[in-house]
Amino acid sequence: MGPYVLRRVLMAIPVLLGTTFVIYLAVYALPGDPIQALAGPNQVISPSVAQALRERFHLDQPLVVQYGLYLRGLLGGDLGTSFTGRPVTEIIAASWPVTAQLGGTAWIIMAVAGVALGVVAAVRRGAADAAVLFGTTLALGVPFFVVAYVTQIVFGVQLGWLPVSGVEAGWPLAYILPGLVLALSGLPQVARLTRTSVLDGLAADHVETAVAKGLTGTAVLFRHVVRNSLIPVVSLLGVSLGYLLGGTVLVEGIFNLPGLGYQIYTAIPQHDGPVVVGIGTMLVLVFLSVNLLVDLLYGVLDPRIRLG
Amino acid sequence: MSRTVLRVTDLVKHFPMRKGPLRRTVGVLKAVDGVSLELRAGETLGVVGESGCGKSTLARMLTAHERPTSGEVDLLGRPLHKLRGAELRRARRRVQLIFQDPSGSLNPRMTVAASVREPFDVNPDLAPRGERDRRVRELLELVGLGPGHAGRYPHQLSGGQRQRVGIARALALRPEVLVCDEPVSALDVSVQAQIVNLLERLRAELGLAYVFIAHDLGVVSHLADRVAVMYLGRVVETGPQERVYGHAAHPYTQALHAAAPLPDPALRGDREAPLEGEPPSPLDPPGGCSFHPRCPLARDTCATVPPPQVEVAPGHQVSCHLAG
Amino acid sequence: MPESPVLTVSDLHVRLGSTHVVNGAGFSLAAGRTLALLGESGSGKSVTARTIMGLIRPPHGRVTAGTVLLHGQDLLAMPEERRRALRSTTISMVFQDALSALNPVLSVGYQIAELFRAHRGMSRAEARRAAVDVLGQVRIPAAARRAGDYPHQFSGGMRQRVGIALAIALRPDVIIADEPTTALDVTVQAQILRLLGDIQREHGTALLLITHDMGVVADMADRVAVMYAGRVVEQATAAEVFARPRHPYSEALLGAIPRPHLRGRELAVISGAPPDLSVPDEGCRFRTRCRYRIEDCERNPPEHDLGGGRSTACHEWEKVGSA
Amino acid sequence: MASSTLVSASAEIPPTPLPGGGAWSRLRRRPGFLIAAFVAALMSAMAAVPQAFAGWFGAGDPRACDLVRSAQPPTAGHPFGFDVQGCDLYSTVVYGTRSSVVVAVLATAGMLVIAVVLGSLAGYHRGWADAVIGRVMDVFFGFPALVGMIVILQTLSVRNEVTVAAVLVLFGWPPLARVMRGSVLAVAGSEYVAAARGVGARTGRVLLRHVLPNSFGPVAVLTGLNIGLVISSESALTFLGVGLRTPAISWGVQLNTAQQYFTTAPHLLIFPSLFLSVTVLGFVLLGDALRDAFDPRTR
Repeated sequence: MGPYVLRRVLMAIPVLLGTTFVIYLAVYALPGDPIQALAGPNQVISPSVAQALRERFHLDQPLVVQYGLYLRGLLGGDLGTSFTGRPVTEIIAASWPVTAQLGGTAWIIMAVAGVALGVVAAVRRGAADAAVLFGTTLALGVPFFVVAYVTQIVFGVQLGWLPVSGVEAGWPLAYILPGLVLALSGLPQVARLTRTSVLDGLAADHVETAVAKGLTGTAVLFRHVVRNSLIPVVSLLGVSLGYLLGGTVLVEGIFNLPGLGYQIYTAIPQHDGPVVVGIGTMLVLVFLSVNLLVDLLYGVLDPRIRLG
Repeated sequence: MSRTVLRVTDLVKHFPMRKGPLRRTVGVLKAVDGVSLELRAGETLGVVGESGCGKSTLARMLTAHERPTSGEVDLLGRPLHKLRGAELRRARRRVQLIFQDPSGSLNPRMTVAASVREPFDVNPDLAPRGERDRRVRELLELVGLGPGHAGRYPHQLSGGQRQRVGIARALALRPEVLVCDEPVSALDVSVQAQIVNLLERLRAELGLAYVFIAHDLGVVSHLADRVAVMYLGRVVETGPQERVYGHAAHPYTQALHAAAPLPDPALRGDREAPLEGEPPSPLDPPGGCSFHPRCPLARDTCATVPPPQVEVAPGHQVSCHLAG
Repeated sequence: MPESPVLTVSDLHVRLGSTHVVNGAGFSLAAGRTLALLGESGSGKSVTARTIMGLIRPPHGRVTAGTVLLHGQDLLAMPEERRRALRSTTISMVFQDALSALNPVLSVGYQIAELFRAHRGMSRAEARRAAVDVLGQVRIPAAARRAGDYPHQFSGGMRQRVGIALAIALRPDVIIADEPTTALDVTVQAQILRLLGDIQREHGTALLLITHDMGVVADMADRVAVMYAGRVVEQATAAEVFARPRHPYSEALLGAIPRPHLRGRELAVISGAPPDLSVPDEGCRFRTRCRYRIEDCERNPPEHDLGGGRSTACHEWEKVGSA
Repeated sequence: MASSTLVSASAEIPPTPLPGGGAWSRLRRRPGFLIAAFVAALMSAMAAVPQAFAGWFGAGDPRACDLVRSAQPPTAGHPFGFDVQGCDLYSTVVYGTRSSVVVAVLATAGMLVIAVVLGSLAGYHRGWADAVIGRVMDVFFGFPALVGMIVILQTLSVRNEVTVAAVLVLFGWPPLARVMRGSVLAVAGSEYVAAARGVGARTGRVLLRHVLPNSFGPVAVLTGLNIGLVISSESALTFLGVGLRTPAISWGVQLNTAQQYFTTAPHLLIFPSLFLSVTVLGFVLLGDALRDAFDPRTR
């Protein structure tokens, strides 16, 4: 296990460098004035602010040096400063708990419901299968910010069952609806992959061995089919966090939850570039770390990967 | 004695094994490790060995599908692996490979006729455009397929028919040598016999020479004039068919014969104890004679000194300390 | 037949989709003996074996008729729960490809121990010890250490030993071995066949050996049942079939194997191809490829009992094999 | 008896039905496919010639607006009502199809080109090309896609159909390229490719006649789903304010505006959402039908 962990960690480093470099290139090194780009086309920036920013981002240095300095700042916890003067790290510190609760809620709903639906569809076939396929198609097809609106109107405004705006009601009440909506962004993929994976699992030769061993139906299903089939799903659950993180921008915006996504949502119309880029970078780092953990978990589950 | 069409000298193929994100070389897989062979016109050379002995890699080097690490394949007096570009393409027409898996060796989206026609299309000098369709028909007829098969796709054919198409395609180039890499292993016994008969007939009619590679001693014994036995990338014994089958001198060849179940219940019972263990990994072959860990007759020297090649009878060579 | 049969299959019909893969197969296996079920691909031999084990189930396949008597009890008529209890304890199976037949993410020790826990109610530790013991019986060196390894860490031959360990762990009366050595090299095949033979002798197990290899039959089998197009066309002792086949198909198969005295001659071939089993056919399924064909062959031949447990399904059997 | 090796083969039975070849006929029998194909075709037509659809109820010009009718509910001749600017909502929604479909088609085409080129390069040439492309893919897989797109789009000063499509391509190609690579890898290692080389075929012919035709299927099957997801992403980006901007007529812009009025004028939200959902669904269903027809596992 040791060498495997080391290998995965080492492999994550170039990805980290690559992602930050792509962001860096797009934001600071594209043709045109990066300061103006950050501020958006319609913003008027005073020359003194522009000069301060130019120095801060070392725009007078060669590109590689600039990137190096940017990366050093990043790893030291410097994500830039909002045009309002507030450091982005401060904004993050204030808003991450909301996003963590929302993301966590949605992730659990997605994992549990997605896996359960996928397993049922594959094992039961027939009507259950058709229903799951239809439902996931619908969930894939209807853009989920549209779903967010509909949920908000139907459950919040018309029925008044659950809060549809803000976090005053606290966890879990305030997070149920947005969590459900957010979970929809990855749930169809999880359910579908689980379904195909279990179908493949059911057809695997070693399942016949398990039946021939005289094990009970449940033992065969859970120990020899589902357990093996969930291995690829685990890796999708990591990737799905990407959908969730992107989705928080929309869901927190629509449901008025003051998390990281909400900060991006409100910063965009205000053309507060540093906030968008800073929090965006933060979300990328979170995504990378979670996927590293998922990779390690994958190794635990599959000895063929771990032992090579 | 007829002329030599294919001469293999000290052929070596090592595959570096790479691992990790930096693709460091962590070892060398010695697939073929110093093989020398000779094939004369009209002759069939059988190559026998178990999985991992390097026989398929050898086949791919003989037909220029793979470049050797060192050593040379001399085809009709020309060094095959020193040739490049157009010269190489011309030379490799003379030696064609017949694949093991007849369904994998045909493009699923090409009809039988298109597959057999491809050699003419890529080598325009073979036949003028107007004659190609006729040549395709002739070739199909030659391997026992009627005009009705020409428009079919591979999945519409049986395994035996697919193998016939592969043979027809190879024959389009008028080769002198066919290297057959387990051409009948994937087929049922009754179909196997059809293909074996076909190959025999083609050899007689077209004067072909074969390198016939197999793990099945029975088929090789039926077809081969001479036999080479491979173990871990080396030829351990080579000689005329009746010598290698009747007077096997290498302990591994003897063990192979002993292990092959014969289709005669009367012979049951008087078989020797099977060889112990399995062939070691070609990544880390044993020193000295590579067979010594499994050899029932091994002595101390076998573990340290590579065996010399001994001629035990005219044309019958064995690499073993105990031979001779 | 002198010995009492432990396993008797009669008039078995199995469909996979619209294809009648098994069409009235029948044979019986005596205690402690080896019966080889011989056939080419598509003959229905593997489906027959898997039907006996209860591995052919809707929606993939359906048993449409027939009985499978194990110690006189019909497995096909039994409730699933009773049948489950018999698997591995009374009848077990060795699969062709041990790599895919073993669960890749569980250690081999766990997979064997599972048997003892499910059928013998052993504790985890007891089952583990028993598993190591079985691995030793199939002559896997350093069994205690290797029990913790995963299937992909074993060589082909060692993996098939694990497959055999699974089959013999609970000392069943019948082992079905489905092409157990087809994926193996010839020297390893010899080891595995010898191991199977030794275990069979020690434990007095009956062995149903599914194979396409006449050499394996000659080496291992007491009796042979030759299958063609889902039916057993000839049943006899191994010696009898090799000496004088009584069905044109058996005769043709024997003629197609290369043998020393046939060198330089053409091998016998069976012309044509196996029939399409999704098309119903009232006649003998072999008649289109048969050189003894007569008008009667448009009717499916009955099983002629030739005495001494020997039978053939051919109208012209008296003419066959007299050459 | 050992007579006719040659005759026997020709006498073998007629071909069995094609295993994969029946896909199209299976497809045509599926009602889901027919509906999806109809929706996709309708939306594509609407994008190509919006003027042919916009005038159905009398008012055909999305730019003929009257602030007096701002956000008025549906009336005769104006089945969807009016938007905030007082323009006929039906014709704006119809015209909105164009930008969504244009972006989706541009983006999907771009992704396919990159996926086929890089996937083939990595899968066929292996070696360092594969290693480099693999690492680059890892980097783009390292982004939560929507977040990456937001970050990059918000720094772009020009945002039109082409730049939005370009950013969608930037984050959308890796999954397709990975599928392509795997499929090229399998085909390139096949014996029929070796056989083609053996009879003297050069790389160009091998790629065009043997590798590409046999490896494009899995990627092609993904295009329907991909178009749907791209439309969905584009509208989300535009909705957030980092996609297309006014004066572009687009569903995302319409939905963004509608946000503030949804209690008083829900029709502003309902009709663009409906069009958006039906379009995305149409393409997703099309993709599903294709996959079902070509992937034996789903049957």
